Amino acid sequence: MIHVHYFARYREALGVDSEQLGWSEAFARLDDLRRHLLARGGDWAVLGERNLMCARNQELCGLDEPLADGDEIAFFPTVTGG
Amino acid sequence: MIHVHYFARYREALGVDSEQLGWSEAFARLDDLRRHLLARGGDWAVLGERNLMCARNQELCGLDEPLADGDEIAFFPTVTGG
Amino acid sequence: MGIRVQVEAFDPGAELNALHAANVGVGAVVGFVGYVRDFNEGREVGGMFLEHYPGMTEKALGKIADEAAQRWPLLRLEILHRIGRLEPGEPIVFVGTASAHRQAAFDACAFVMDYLKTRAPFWKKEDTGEGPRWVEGRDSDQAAARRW
Amino acid sequence: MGIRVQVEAFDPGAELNALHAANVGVGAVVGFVGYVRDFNEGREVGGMFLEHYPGMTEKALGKIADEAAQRWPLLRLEILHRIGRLEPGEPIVFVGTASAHRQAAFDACAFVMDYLKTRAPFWKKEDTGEGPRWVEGRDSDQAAARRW
Repeated sequence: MIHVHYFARYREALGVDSEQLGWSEAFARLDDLRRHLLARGGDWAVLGERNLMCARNQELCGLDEPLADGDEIAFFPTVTGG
Repeated sequence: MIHVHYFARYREALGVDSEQLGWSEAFARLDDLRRHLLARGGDWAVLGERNLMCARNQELCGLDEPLADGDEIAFFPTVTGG
Repeated sequence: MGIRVQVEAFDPGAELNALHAANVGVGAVVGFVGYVRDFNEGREVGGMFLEHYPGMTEKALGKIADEAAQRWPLLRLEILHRIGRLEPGEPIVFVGTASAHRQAAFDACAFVMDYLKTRAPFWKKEDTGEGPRWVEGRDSDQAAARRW
Repeated sequence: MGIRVQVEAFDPGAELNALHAANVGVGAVVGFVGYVRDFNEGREVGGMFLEHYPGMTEKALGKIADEAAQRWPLLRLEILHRIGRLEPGEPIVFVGTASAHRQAAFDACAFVMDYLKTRAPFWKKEDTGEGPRWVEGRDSDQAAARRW
């Protein structure tokens, strides 16, 4: 199982704040998961943005991050706190 | 007339906080005044310190500053506020 | 070393004073306060909502604080960030540092703000005269964080 | 833009909060507080006396403030320095800056402190366990001022 969270503008664009996907060996890296979601088409195109940020198990990471069954993944636009 | 002020460690070493000297054409630059005071010998050697700071009319300046009759001059060690 | 993420308002002055806290080894205290402005990127702002990533927020701020404490000899470091609804003029964030000498306090405080702006999962949604809009990240913030 | 040189104690937190002063154009406030430490350059310090050059002090601080205001887009700048007798733990100096964005507030505050340390006519005489001594200027302060 992979837990996926969406925040801020992405959450609004997708109309979903989180979902669970069954684990698949095809999700070797975080970018594989992202491409799987992009393939849904329509609003999911936001995950193709150049400034997309992502986190694995609540730590910022790159798109080449390896995934494992049970991971918590998050996609979000550039952070703007402070 | 030249008004001369001494501060902090210099004031204590010299035992004087200010004095007035008659104006002289020999005081063309601030360093001429300083050498005149150094020539008094004894404790006045403090005015030969490498880190000596000086001000003319309440503005920091260098030893090559030109002087004029009526100026207020000050000699002091490196400042240590803040 | 304290990390607080809260809905409640806070008093920046009280936070600043608390950094000394009767520790006579502290010679320098630096406090940064970020406020909600009434104008941003060409539009009037009537208020904002601060969204965050519960759980990750505290971890991300904790990592930034740890890194600051490793880089500089700090006697105190406090990070306080509000979430939820905020009005113009309200404090959003406080970062405070205390050290024996001033350079460590200044640098660590600026470092924490630069990293917070680029690595902590907060997002601002402003109410503007033309409706709500998500604030977009600034290139200048990315550049500031690369200094360290 | 305010310059104060005073014998009286002050409240750093109140000074920090006053920098915003209901100006909703202010996005960033930075406050620096210098405190009397109980230990300096190898000796315990039981207190100190701050001597200054009346008349020149205000002018020197005014020049530093003017230069900061020319270099950075500041909405507020406050410099407050105590003179006379001070005990360990007491605030000596407060420098506060306010601007729309944080970089100007941080840089201007650090600049004012670096210039104050090297150009404002204050001298500290500490009471130590081995008697009173005048604090000597630090090379690191000269180096810090040359950054700008």
